[in-house]
Amino acid sequence: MNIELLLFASAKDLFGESQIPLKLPTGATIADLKSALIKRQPEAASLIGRCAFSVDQQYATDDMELNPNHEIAMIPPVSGG
Amino acid sequence: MNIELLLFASAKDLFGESQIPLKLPTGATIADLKSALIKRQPEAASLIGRCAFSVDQQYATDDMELNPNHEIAMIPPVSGG
Amino acid sequence: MIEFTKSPIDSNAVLASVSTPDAGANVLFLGTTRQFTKGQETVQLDYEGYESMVLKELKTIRDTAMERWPIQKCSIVHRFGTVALAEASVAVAVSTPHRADSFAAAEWILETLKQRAPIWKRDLRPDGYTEWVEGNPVT
Amino acid sequence: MIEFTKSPIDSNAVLASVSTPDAGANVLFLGTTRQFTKGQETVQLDYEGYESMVLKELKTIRDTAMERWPIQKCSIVHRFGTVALAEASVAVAVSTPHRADSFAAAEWILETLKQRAPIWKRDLRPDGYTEWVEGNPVT
Repeated sequence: MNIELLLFASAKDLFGESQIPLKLPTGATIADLKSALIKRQPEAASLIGRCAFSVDQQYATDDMELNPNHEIAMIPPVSGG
Repeated sequence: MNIELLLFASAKDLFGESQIPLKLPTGATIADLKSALIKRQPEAASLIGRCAFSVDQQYATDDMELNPNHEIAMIPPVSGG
Repeated sequence: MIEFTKSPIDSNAVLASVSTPDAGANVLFLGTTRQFTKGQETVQLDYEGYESMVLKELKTIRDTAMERWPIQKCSIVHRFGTVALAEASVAVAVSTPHRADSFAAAEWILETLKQRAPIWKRDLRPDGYTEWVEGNPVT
Repeated sequence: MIEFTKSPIDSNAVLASVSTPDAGANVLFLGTTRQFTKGQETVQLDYEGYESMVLKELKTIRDTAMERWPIQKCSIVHRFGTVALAEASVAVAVSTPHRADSFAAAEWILETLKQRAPIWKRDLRPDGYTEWVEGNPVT
């Protein structure tokens, strides 16, 4: 399946885009998404390790299964307030 | 010596005045003032027991000696805020 | 800003009085007239105070707070006279470099003011009955 | 009132939005841009956020706070874009029947927002250098 990953702040700077397409096997989870990201951009491994991920604007755990209709985002350490 | 005692809120209501004159011996303390007040108005004894007293706009202890130039006030339990 | 005033409290002015580029945290507390207390209705509150001593006490409370916390600026305003429902009787504002201090200092100031400022309130009930609110003896 | 906005925060409107005769205590917290942090000067802050998720998270934070404390009304407003020195980046207002709850709830909301809202800031220094502030990993 094809998904679009939304990127913000330092993640957007690192990947150079605010949104990147990723091809994942059907039934892939957030954990699989992380592995695919690190494979694509090995220098992002450290940042990815400190990021959370959201599915449909809610924080998601590593074992959450993804589908192509989900809105998926990578959330670097937050600094609001 | 003659002093004027300032009264507020429930103390003012009880004595019916916002200021009352009192005649006290030279060297009298806040404790002596309280005794004189209770003698003058026995039904005020309970309220006087719950009141603080101030001398020149500062809370004063029972052993503080008074003089006629002091501004002396009786401070019922406070309810600001 | 330390005031004991008959006029309605301008909360915006109180907040502005503590604004500074040195602070990252600003807390404003407003104590307002609540309609119901334990089922008993209040129509309005009337405040009386020993004005010259209120001003001295509020300054002492501010100075003590500024010794205990790294406060940039601090304002305390209390009303006297009639305060209608939902109107503010007291405003406390503090600005500090960091968040936790601003909350702790503002809460301490409020608590200390309620224990020590020579101010009294009377509540008016719907049937016209009015009485002094039982307060805190100053120790 | 839950907002994520590019406009300057109208603190008066935020405070007014929680006013009610049912409350005796009203706390407004403003987080403002501080000029110096550990000796390092800041000229301005730039905020970016994941807008749709920010709004969801702020609503969740408000709902959770309203379950934990007896809050009458609660508003949370955060800015994005450029925030100048001494301007507010965030405003939190709560009204409660009693004082202690208003301070505790407002502080908890701020703390939780800083841990969970998908918002990021970058500070601009006098030499033109700018970088993302190291934030809190969401767990």
